[in-house]
Amino acid sequence: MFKKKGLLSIVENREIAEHIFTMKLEGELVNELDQPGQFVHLRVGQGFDHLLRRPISICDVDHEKQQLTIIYRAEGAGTVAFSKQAVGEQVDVLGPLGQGFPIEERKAGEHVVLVGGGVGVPPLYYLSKRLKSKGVIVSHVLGFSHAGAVFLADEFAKLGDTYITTIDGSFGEQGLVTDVLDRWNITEWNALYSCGPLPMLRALSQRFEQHEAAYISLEERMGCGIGACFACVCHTPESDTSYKKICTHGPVFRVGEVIL
Amino acid sequence: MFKKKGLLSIVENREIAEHIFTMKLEGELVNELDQPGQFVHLRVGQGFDHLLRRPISICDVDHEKQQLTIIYRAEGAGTVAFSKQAVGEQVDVLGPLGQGFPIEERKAGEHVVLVGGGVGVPPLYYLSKRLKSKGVIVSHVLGFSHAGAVFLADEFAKLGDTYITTIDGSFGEQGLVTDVLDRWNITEWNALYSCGPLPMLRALSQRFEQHEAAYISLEERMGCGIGACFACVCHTPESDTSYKKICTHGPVFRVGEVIL
Amino acid sequence: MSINDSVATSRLEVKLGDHLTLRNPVIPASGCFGFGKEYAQFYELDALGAIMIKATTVEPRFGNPTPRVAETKAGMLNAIGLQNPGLEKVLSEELPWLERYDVPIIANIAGTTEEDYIQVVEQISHAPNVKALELNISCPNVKLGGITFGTDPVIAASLVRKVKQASSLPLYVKLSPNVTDVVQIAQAVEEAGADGLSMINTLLGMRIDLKTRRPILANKSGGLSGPAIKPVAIRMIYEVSQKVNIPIIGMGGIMTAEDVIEFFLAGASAVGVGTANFVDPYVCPTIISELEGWLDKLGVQHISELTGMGWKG
Amino acid sequence: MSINDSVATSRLEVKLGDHLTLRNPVIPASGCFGFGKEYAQFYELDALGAIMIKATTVEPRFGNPTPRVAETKAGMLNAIGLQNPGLEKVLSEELPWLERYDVPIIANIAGTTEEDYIQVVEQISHAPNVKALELNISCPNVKLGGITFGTDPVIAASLVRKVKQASSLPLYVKLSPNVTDVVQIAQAVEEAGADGLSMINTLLGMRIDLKTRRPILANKSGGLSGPAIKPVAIRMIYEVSQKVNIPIIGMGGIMTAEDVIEFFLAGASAVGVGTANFVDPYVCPTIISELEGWLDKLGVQHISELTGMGWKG
Ligand SMILES: Cc1cc2nc3c(=O)[nH]c(=O)nc-3n(C[C@H](O)[C@H](O)[C@H](O)COP(=O)(O)OP(=O)(O)OC[C@H]3O[C@@H](n4cnc5c(N)ncnc54)[C@H](O)[C@@H]3O)c2cc1C
Ligand SMILES: Cc1cc2nc3c(=O)[nH]c(=O)nc-3n(C[C@H](O)[C@H](O)[C@H](O)COP(=O)(O)OP(=O)(O)OC[C@H]3O[C@@H](n4cnc5c(N)ncnc54)[C@H](O)[C@@H]3O)c2cc1C
Ligand SMILES: Cc1cc2nc3c(=O)[nH]c(=O)nc-3n(C[C@H](O)[C@H](O)[C@H](O)COP(=O)(O)O)c2cc1C
Ligand SMILES: Cc1cc2nc3c(=O)[nH]c(=O)nc-3n(C[C@H](O)[C@H](O)[C@H](O)COP(=O)(O)O)c2cc1C
Ligand code: FES
Ligand code: FES
Repeated sequence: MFKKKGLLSIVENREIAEHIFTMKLEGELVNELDQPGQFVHLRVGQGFDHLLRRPISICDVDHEKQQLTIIYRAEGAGTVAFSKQAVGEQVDVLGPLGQGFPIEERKAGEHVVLVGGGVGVPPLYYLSKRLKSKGVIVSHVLGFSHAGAVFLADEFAKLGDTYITTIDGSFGEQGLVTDVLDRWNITEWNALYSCGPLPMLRALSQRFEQHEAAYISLEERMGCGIGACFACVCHTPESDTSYKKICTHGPVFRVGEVIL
Repeated sequence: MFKKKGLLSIVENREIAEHIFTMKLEGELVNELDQPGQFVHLRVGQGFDHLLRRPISICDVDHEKQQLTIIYRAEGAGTVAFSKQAVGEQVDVLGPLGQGFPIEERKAGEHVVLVGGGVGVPPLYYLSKRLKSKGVIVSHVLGFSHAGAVFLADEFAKLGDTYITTIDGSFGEQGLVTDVLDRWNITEWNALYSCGPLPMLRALSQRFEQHEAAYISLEERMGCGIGACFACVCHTPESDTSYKKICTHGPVFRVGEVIL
Repeated sequence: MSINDSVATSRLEVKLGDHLTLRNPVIPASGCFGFGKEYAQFYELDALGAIMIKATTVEPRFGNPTPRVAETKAGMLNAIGLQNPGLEKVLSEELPWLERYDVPIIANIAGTTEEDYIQVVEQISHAPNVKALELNISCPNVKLGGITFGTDPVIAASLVRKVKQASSLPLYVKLSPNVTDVVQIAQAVEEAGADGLSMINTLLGMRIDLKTRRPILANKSGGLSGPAIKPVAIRMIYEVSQKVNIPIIGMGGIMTAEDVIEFFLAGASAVGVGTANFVDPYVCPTIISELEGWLDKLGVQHISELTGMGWKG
Repeated sequence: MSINDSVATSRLEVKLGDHLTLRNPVIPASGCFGFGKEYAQFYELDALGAIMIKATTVEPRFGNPTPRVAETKAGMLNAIGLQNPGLEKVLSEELPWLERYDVPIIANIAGTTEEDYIQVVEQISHAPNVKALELNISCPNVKLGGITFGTDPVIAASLVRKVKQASSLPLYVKLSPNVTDVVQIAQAVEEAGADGLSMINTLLGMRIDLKTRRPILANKSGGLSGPAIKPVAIRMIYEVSQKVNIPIIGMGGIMTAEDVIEFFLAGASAVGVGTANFVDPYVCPTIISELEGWLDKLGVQHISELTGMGWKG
């Protein structure tokens, strides 16, 4: 099967939290997207001002409407440019890319915990929807810096127990996501899927090193996004030269599979 | 007096002949524009895909509506980008720049001939309007490659005698503008103003070398457009190192003032 | 896309010296195309003139720490650090996999000592689909060696002579632009027996992150590629092609068929396309499909007629 | 614009060695600002840290034939060829005109022989508003001399020594990026007595016109400037600033205040802004007005604290 690239039209693009935007993209390529945790690789505009594509997670997919939702933080040059694109403009999208969260392994009735931080939260939304539709019971532990940075809180609450933490305590509980896991004694689960900043992923990895089904989703600066350029590698425990490519072997890895 | 730069809004941008576009730009800066033959220096978009500004002649000015009209050929990367800009978008305009046609010297009742070729025609339109409003009798000799490339024919006809030539004879008379001057024996004039391709300007210069009031408008690749970078110089007859800058001493020169 | 049409015709076929004939002049550049597999997910690799595979070293290498890439205006920086699976795996897995396609492979060779180079050259030359070697004497990312081979004409020539003895395959030497006098190096390797040149490799560059106040790349500096460097590539090829009698595979910032024509006019006989593959994975077949239209526009029967037209007579 | 505000405060004041204090670090780069007159039509030149005037030679020069500029992706090429009105006119007209502004002038000096340089240096040093010299040993456009001074450390050092004897003004040497080892040249001119460095000059580049099939520039090749070359400039300044003890005026692709900060982090103590003036004639005062905001964002009291922070401790 040949991989795909397509032009999707922007049908929505608006700020939903401080510097956080949601963008809805519509077009045929959306038919190809159905694995939570996979990502798309987006061109910024058309010229060469932003030469490299930006990797952004699938946050939601509506196959009927052929719509993809992404949520991104407008921070650097490219994402700020995204935030200024108007409804009706087209975005060059490459995807789906990478290996998503292994939901095939989950069964109805199981309990799964999703742990997300900042812009690591978006991919968990589609994941949660897909798990729920399989009959899996999902809890969400989502960390943000402060109240103004919180997004999707209501949407997650509709899918299952949702614990929100902020570092400054201005929304939900004060502290880190790991504090919530401790405080609420969330230990009985069949799988844990997480995405967020490296320190969070490190803490989770240490804590659940022995667990069979604890997964993390990683970020790295990418060139090709398809495994050809070796930009996005990380070490694995096997040897000095053994590695995984985040763009193709990941971004989702089992805890312990790669060295953080 | 400080020079000006401004953002003008596109109120019209459409093809009027093959690859020839007319663009109407609106904004305060238009108040500053009133000399025919001067030019504006336009940024192409906002990033660095097209780093240099493009020099384009003032083709018409409507001070009441604060509108500037330019006519340009979409040929290279920048002008093709212009042609794709939508109504409502803004263009960063620097101007007015350079020395225009010296219309102060003209008096009511005098006869003036305007000779233009291709995209050298646009500046003659505002020139003709201004001369006519002074009571000067204006004839136009305009050359194009072929029928599909002709523009402004009707508009010029309203301002005075208008002879159109095409190289292939598909519109107006067949031949070059100089052929028309010969054929119609257009020799009785108080001034001649011309703008167009170099071979045309060379032919006119040779022919009217001795004439007091024969003017040509030149083109050259520009850096700054304001006289600072020495990109746009041409030799003058005085010495090996004597020169004129087309962007500031020109683009309009008296025949013989510079070496073509 | 009319890939197959354009492949079928011979207006794009290029002969590099007597030693190598390509169905068209478009070659993915080394390091930007892995060992082909990833792009085979997008199109049939037979469409290509050839493939320059990722630099191969004797031993597997992990390369530099990440981040390894950064974006610049109209360009990018990379400091991959020659990560590759090592000679053995390239011979046993990567090259055999590529045999399913009817496309010549140009093997990019890297090393830190002359012996390293020779060892890779000797063994990789036996692979049936490897039709030429590209000697990477210019990769700026590896501190031991690499850069020194490419900046000193005497050292470069010595390496070339030894490599020529070790293999009968046509040898392309990949020149670094980070030198005062690229013509001097080009002439030295030509005299030493190189069958062709490929140029240019990346310019050394850096970006510093305003937040961390440190270079973005873990390796600090990296190689600048993409449209930003095209004028440097064109200038060097224009100069070198007038001073050597071996073919040049031109590269540096090619994004479009128009760019390819410009490289030919400067003096290239074929081209490498690197960074552009990241922007658009289909860029090589797209360029190939547009080249003939350009030949028509330019009134040229065969693409080779354009080589060096920018300076010829 | 808050030009006057930012000028008034001292957070932007920079001391270049003991020899030169500027009210802010932003200097229009030589050749991109003429002799100031044109930009004085846009804003008061007192806003600037200093002005680097167009290269001056003994005799008036017409320079190269046109076209002299071409556009490239995120850059431009120029081959002006050192056109200037000659020493006499610079002394009698251009410099006196600039005296109406309270702004130090850095005189860019070019020549084709050592004697040429010395003659300009001796005489221009007497102009009351010339506060420093910038030795252009790197302009790639003039075939006789120019380039050779800048690519050979021995020749560069010899010129610097003679110029130092001819003038007591602080001497900045403008380095060419078109060399294998810029650190070597930098160290050679430092040892020879240079008081500072300015870097980088343009990269040698070319564009070929697909229609005419010839180089766009009449001079064929030209100097590449603009954002495209910024990563090369940053890399060179980062390297050189760790190896010399004299201040560096950094330049190459600066368009914004952010770029200025990046140059400081790399090791610059002040900056030159060239090509950006053509894009936006107000760019220098705009950058100056935005610098303090950046110091706040970075939590830095004074801009000089940023110099070399990209590699320090
Ligand atoms: C698999 C994957 C999924 C992601 N999903 C999301 C998401 O759903 N929402 C979201 O807001 N962000 C997501 N990110 C992070 C996002 O890719 C970066 O924030 C974004 O690329 C930064 O681009 P910029 O234009 O803001 O910054 P610039 O500084 O202009 O970027 C310059 C270059 O660096 C790269 N880069 C900079 N920061 C990062 C980073 N943190 N990770 C990877 N590349 C980076 C850019 O892609 C670009 O190539 C994801 C990253 C990965 C790898
Ligand atoms: C004073 C003056 C007035 C002009 N008035 C008009 C006008 O009213 N209508 C019109 O269609 N054209 C006019 N031109 C020509 C116009 O400037 C060029 O056609 C245009 O700049 C080409 O840009 P591009 O993006 O199409 O080409 P590109 O090839 O992308 O341009 C690259 C660079 O070269 C410069 N360049 C290329 N061709 C020319 C040229 N012929 N003259 C000057 N610079 C060039 C561009 O400005 C740009 O800096 C005028 C030129 C000058 C000097
Ligand atoms: C990510 C990346 C990796 C590269 N790896 C190699 C390599 O292994 N060997 C080599 O000779 N050149 C390597 N190059 C250089 C390219 O082959 C090419 O010479 C250069 O990028 C200029 O072409 P471009 O502008 O089209 O990318 C690499 C370039 C990039 C961007
Ligand atoms: C049109 C033009 C003319 C230049 N003339 C000179 C010059 O006379 N002397 C000199 O030392 N540098 C000259 N330069 C180089 C600039 O001063 C500067 O070093 C270079 O352009 C890089 O900076 P930028 O990218 O900000 O333009 C010139 C550059 C340009 C674009
Ligand atoms: S981004 Fe190229 S290998 Fe992962
Ligand atoms: S364009 Fe700069 S002097 Fe005329």
